[in-house]
Amino acid sequence: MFAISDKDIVVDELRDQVKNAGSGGVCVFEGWVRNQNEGRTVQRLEYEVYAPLAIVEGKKVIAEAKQRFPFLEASCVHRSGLLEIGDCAVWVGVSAPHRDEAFKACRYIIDEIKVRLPIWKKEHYVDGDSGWVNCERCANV
Amino acid sequence: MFAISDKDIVVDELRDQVKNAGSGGVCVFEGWVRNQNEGRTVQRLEYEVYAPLAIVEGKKVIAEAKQRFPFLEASCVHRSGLLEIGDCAVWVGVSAPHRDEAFKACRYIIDEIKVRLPIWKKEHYVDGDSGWVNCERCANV
Amino acid sequence: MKTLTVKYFAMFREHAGASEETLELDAATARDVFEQTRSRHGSSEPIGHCKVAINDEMADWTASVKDGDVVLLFPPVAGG
Amino acid sequence: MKTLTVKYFAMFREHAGASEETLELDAATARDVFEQTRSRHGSSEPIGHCKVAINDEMADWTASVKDGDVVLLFPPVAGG
Repeated sequence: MFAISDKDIVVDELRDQVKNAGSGGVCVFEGWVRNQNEGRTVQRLEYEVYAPLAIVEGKKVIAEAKQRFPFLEASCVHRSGLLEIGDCAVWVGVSAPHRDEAFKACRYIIDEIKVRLPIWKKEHYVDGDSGWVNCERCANV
Repeated sequence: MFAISDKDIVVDELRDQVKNAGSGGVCVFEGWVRNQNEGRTVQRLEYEVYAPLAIVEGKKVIAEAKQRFPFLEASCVHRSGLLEIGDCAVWVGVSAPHRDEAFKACRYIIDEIKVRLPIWKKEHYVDGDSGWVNCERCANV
Repeated sequence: MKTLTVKYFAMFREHAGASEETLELDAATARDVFEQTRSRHGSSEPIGHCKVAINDEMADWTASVKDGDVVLLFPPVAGG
Repeated sequence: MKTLTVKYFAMFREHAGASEETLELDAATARDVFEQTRSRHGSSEPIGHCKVAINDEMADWTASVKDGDVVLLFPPVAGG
């Protein structure tokens, strides 16, 4: 399951979605809005998402992860809209019989989501300024 | 924080413990009681823990993880006593400014906890039999 | 000349001052659309990490565009 | 001969039929305690992945034991 949501992410609901009697565990990654980035103090954050394609690409990422690291259940939700410090921006959970697959699939999903989905992050700084955040791999071009 | 608990693990409380405004995310691993192991159907599970040393060793593991993969907050709770299928047996959460440290520290903590802490797992099977589960690395000796 | 609807996102939307334009362009490929709209809006973002979709499907920059296509121009992404 | 309190856990407790015994042993090291109690209880667990603590501190099998020590014998662990 992959979804875009403009509402608070409710962790308990998502956790229930990846429950499975055959799972020995779940690996979860939650991305939070942190109070600074590259030395600047962040006040809040805005996610612009082009949902039609983000959802297609998000599902593709999960399917790829399943092929590489067979797991039982996976779920991912990414926020859109305005977020405050400490808010959960993205939740990824993967359950599997053994933890190695759960860890690797979870990491694969979050890594790919960060660079492939049409999602843009605008930081609003305490000094009133704001800026679009460049993607992680762009700095290395 | 490392603790042994004979009560249900309450995920929300633990998640709050690793919250930090400087954290870009948290990596969580939850170990669940699964319905089978090595081909046998498990009914429930019993953890025997020697708490005085498990706590000392658990804290040591977290300190080691922090030295290798600097993180902001970490917390771990391991169950003792009788557990049913689907119950959470162990919860590990690590928050860090960036996800790489969070993933690696979380993995280090659960890997070490499984082989170093004086904790023993007895499986009760549906056929009425029961047996102590051997540690993961023992098979390779 | 082709009639193309071009959609802009995030910083491209801000550069263009619009989320969508219908343009008459002499463009054969998605790359042509990128370059012609970039110069039009005074944007200097290199194409390197930008992406493009045509009619809601991710596409290569070498993909050809035809009359009536909707071309989505994505600046570098940063989810999570 | 030394007077030692030996504590057993998990399968060792079941082999010994007791969680604790006070024994008079001719033992110089933790390994001696392991071997002498193993034969006493008919246990066949190899020492490989077993662990030992003396007076609530993890110890090596080569650690020496003295009169009055509490020796904790841990069979292979499997947390998580």
